Amino acid sequence: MDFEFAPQEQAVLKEVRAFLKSEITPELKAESLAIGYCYGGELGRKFVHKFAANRWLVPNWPEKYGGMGASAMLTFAIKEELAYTMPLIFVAAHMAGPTILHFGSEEIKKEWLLPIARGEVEFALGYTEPWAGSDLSALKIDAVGQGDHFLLNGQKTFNTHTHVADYHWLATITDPDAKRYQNMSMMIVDLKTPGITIRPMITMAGWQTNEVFYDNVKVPKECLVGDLNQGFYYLMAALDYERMFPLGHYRRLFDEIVQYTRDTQVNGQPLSRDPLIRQKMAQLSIELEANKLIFFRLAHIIDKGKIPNYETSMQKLFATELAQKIANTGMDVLGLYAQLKKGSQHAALQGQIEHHYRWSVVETIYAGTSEIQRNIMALRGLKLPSK
Amino acid sequence: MDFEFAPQEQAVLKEVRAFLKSEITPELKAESLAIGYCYGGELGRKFVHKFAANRWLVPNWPEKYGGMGASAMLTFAIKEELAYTMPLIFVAAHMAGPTILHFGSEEIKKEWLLPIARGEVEFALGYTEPWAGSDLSALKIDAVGQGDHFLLNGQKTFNTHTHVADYHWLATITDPDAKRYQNMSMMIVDLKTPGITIRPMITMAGWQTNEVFYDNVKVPKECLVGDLNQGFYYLMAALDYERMFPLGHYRRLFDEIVQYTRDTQVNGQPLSRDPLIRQKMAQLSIELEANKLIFFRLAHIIDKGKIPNYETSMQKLFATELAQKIANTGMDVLGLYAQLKKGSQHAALQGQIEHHYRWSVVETIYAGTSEIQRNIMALRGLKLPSK
Amino acid sequence: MDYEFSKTQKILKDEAHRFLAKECPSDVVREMAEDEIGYSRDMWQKMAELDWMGIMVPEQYDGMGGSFLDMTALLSEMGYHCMQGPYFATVVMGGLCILEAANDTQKADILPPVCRGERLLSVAWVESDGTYNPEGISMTAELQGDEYLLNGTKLFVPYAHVADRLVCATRTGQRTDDNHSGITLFVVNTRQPGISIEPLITMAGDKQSAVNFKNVRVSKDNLLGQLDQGWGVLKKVLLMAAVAKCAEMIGGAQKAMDMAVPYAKGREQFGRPVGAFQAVQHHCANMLTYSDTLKFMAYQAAWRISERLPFEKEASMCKAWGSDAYRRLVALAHQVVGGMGFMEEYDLQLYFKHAKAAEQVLGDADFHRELVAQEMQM
Amino acid sequence: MDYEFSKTQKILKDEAHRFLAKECPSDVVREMAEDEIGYSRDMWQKMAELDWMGIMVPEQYDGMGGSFLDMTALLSEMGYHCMQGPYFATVVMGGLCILEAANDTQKADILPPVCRGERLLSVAWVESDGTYNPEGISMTAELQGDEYLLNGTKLFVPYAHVADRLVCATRTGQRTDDNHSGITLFVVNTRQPGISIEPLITMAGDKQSAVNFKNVRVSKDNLLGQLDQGWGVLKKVLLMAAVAKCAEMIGGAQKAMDMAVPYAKGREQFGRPVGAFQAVQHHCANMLTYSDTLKFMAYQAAWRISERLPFEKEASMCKAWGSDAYRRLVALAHQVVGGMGFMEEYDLQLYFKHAKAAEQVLGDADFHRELVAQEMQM
Repeated sequence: MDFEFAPQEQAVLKEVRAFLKSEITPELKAESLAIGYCYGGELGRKFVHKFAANRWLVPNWPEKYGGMGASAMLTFAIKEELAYTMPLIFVAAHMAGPTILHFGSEEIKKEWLLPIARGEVEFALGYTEPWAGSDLSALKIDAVGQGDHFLLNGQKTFNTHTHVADYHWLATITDPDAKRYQNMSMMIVDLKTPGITIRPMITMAGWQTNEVFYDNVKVPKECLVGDLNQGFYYLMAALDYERMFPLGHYRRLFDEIVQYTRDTQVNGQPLSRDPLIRQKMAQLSIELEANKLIFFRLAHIIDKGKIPNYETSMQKLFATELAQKIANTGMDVLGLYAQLKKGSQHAALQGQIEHHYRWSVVETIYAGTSEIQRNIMALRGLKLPSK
Repeated sequence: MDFEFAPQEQAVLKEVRAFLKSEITPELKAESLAIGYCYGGELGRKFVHKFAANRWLVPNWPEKYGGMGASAMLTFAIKEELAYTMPLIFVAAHMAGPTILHFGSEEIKKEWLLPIARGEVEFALGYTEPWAGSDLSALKIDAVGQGDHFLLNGQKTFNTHTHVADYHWLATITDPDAKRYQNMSMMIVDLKTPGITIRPMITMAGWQTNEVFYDNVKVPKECLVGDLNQGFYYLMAALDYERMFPLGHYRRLFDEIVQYTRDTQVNGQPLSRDPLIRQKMAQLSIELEANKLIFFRLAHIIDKGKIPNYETSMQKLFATELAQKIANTGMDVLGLYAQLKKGSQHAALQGQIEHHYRWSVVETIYAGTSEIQRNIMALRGLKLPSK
Repeated sequence: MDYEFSKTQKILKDEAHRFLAKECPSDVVREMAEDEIGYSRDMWQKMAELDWMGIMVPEQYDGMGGSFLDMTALLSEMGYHCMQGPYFATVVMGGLCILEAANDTQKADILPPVCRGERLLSVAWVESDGTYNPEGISMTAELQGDEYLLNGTKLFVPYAHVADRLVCATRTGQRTDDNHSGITLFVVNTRQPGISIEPLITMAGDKQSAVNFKNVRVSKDNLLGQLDQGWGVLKKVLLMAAVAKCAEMIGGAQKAMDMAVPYAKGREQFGRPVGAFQAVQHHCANMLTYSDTLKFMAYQAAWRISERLPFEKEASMCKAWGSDAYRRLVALAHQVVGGMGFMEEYDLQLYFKHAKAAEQVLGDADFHRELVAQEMQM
Repeated sequence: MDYEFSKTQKILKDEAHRFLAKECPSDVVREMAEDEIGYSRDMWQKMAELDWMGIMVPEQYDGMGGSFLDMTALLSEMGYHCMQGPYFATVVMGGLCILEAANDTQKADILPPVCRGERLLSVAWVESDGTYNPEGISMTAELQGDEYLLNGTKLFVPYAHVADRLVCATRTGQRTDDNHSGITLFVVNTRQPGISIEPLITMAGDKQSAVNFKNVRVSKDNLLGQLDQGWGVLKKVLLMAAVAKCAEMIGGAQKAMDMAVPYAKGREQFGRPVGAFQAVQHHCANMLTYSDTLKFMAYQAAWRISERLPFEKEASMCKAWGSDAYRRLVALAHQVVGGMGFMEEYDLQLYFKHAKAAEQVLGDADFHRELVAQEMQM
């Protein structure tokens, strides 16, 4: 056993930390916050091009695809480090990319992986439809093969990155008569293709997600990923990558709350001396530690050449429930000050807590609800019967 | 609204309290504890005969059946009072009796209700079988009609009162070919009938429950309760009465724990001054109050002439989960002392806490697990679909 | 015991339900959250015509002479419709201070215009430590001749920006060990020179302000209750207002269920309604438990207040329980509704915010559990 | 990072599994809980022959020279089989005290017979306040010539009734503000005059005693470590032993799952396995989370101890987490297994009791959370 990063991993992490410290500006942070930490903003792209030039976006990819052939462990550690400093969510590099690497043809790999690794293109997830949320096998969007292209008609919803990304990582129905799981194909669609309409939906965190309408959209057949009608499995693989949840951002929030308790005097004593607050903060730090261990376990499994099974669901579940606890406990600790929004007089911690509190609602819902994760753990992990 | 007992109810409760204070002896308590608070011990019977002579066992039954035509509210209050002072569980008076009153023929009422109201006979529940726990519709015990009697063959398990009770309140299969819910009959069987074998099973609380074997047991047809093959509905009704859970016993335990925190000094200060302990004790007292309100709501509904629906399941669920919390928090508060059993040197609160802690495991299982109660609340109370 | 509202209370509640369904649909709630003033004058006047302003005010002061319990029937409907605005500050917090502590002259001066909807009240209580404890009150009131000179800053004062009169908690005397003595209440006209009001921006969109007092001169006649004995009034009002807040929560909790449960019945996934999945069923069952227990805890405390029975323990119990129960219930509703519930346009988020605001105001669960422990003589 | 045991550790663990499956089936566990002595001399000797007594002892003292992490592999198997007996008191608690604080002479005197299985140790620490805090240590050791005179009563001393030597925590010096100074450790022969041992009766059937010291004379040579500096040793041993206890919990948690999950697959109700019900599935999923997190928290702390890295925070974290996680996991297992699990004859109850005993010993979750807060500089 060994619960520290290897020396060479530590060396890279040190460089990463120094880079983040020098390169992340308040303007970049503000842009990133404004678009809900999606990768795709102007300053974000500039920053990431530089960041990715060090091969830090996908360190564990082979060198020929833009990685450095490093461990998944280092990759996870860099993700966590970035999330701690300034979260940025990468669909292309961290969800679709590994799936392409695993299932894509050599052509498609050559076409996409290098630009992704350099941070030049960003994708947006295109799974959910109004009638298919938890049950992604119920998609309806139609992709009819016609000569050298598919003709797409249908509607997606909750497609968060689409207004800042370049391409749609799109799950489509290519064989409506086939049975479930055998009818779906995955495509990479240029979001500027005629016939695509993006309509904003605003979340309770104040951020934009989108409905996306496909109206007779022609998509070249080269955009197909992997095999026709095998898309459900690719989607599931990409979902698993999406679920590997770096909690760095909430960890930083937690550290700020702890600092707040040290700095804030109530009745002549810092809040940090209050036994109830001590218990709450200690408990969160313990759960953060537990999460750290099951997060890096995923990297350990991948580095052993295996595919995580139930472990991904466990970590997503644990991390997202913890994220909600951190935000809620932050509200408790800041008390009446917690409700004050950014920009208000007397707001504490720049109003971050109430924003995270609103934001955290979605954590246990997106990428498979907590209920779905528990199902997966029971069925895949413990082989409990489905009927 | 009104959240106090009516003056006439308070007057009776005052009498009850005085009676319990003067009549309950340490020997009686010891006997009751030794048989797991089942009614049926020698001293218990003596005590209950006297208690029941005041019509306090079933105050809300009509006078002609041994009650005083009082409110369900008073009945519940007396149950709670008794549970607080010395718990005694009555199958005949509080589970089977109300079912007989509701569904029984005039003959069977006349035969059974008066002796029950006087505490002269006690029943034992006879539902569970090895293959039918949560799913009581899966019973197998065979009752074949033959002339003036039924011939019974089969096996029961977890039939707790049988070794101290007089009669078996027995669910049997009288029409094995009928569909579920239409195949069951309820009978009252003398436990001394030849062919019945009672085999003890010991629980982790150290108490006895039993397996009961029926081997060609002849049961007179007069022992049938209500209509043939309608027993499942009677059983469900009796289960609902069983679920109306007076928490008095755990409430007393809680009061003793609170007193312990006041009396016990650690590092020069009573435990009751510890902020963590204050929070825990306050929280339990709040939940006890919530439970009180949903317990007496059941009486309120009955007094309005209605039948409680999901409300019974809610209270059983809430009370039993609270019982476990009280026992577990007691273990926390007493710390290393809590593990010491009755009779050990240095045991605190006579070793009650560890015993209750072991005992409390069964609370969320018997009479329908917590999962079953939540199902009932969702399906009956909120009309959620079953499929 | 009787768990039901009286016929009159039921009528009052039904009327309120109809009125608010019409006057305060969720788009109005959203609008008011963004609005600087934060309430509609027009609707306020209608509420006054329905006698809601004077619901608890004795008839001699032009009120309806109803009970505290009557008021909870109204409040639960306001919670159901997520109504924001100065009602709680004026009628509950301010009104209770006046009813509890004012002399007849003061009552005759203040209450009739309140009942007519012409005057708004609020209470300036909390200061920079953000707590409802007496030790947090530092604002000074210094006697100079026939007047008191008020100096200090109050925070989180609800609807101070529209209030005509503020009940201010000040320190006039020496602090005792428990800080309970030396606190005095004043009624202050918000148009008095030296008062400045800075609006705060809150998550739930309810309006709160910081109120600065610089050498604000207040006549002795505006002293509310006994000199140095204000804490007793505040503590009582805190507990009563906490119960009133729980009454709001009852309605909000009910509404969250009224969104989530039908959603679970109608939304199909994996070929069946999501409400047929046991995990969802159990979430809903737990919501039902939270809802019912919250309801009875609050009604019991409100009934005790109405009956002039001791209510301190029951009040803190219900605020502690309600603060947790309402938040947890809404969290379960979110889990049942899924992605849709995360949308700004879906009403559940209004209740998510209301639940947290209601939890934090007037003492959170930890605060009230500590009070319960005190009531338990621990 | 590497989450796996080394090959040698895996072999050790597998061997331990096989040995204990044979030597310590659940009927033996039940028998030992009732037995006055509480362990089998014969099995003890076999364990000694397997070098388990000296697993962490350097080879120069006839030990195996293994690491703390190696020992956790053994302990998790002992937890899996719910093994009670003086192993934990002798090898973990007593052994760690000696390894941490004894001088060479003392080690050479004490450790070899321990390794041979001929000598049992224990630690007499807790007194009447029932805590592991330094302020609880009141037993006095007064210097008289070349000897110390020990007076006081120790409680909850594990397996004192069979121990040959006790490490005793005494007060020799003035209390400082934090009570950390003035505590001195001694190794005391239990056959010394003035010592009387009263057995206690525990829920889990593990053996503990009250040990009374009346003018017990102990030579200066038996002083362990530095005069007045014993707390540092105790605190370190407390944390290491807490991690060792978590290693036991890992095994117990695994066994509880190994009972509940197959039960859920095999037991049919309502026409299907109960494991097909989502509520049961989610209970099992939650058990899996508790089990995995407990495991890694404990292994990380154990690894840090083995590597001589700072481990204080990780140790308290894992004991706080494990104390809650193991209890909750067993409670879920009970809920899955239902009535059968409530039976004395079904093994799950052994783990229910073990979980609570393991939770309470060496500091419960509240205790260790407070230590974590201290480590966080709060």
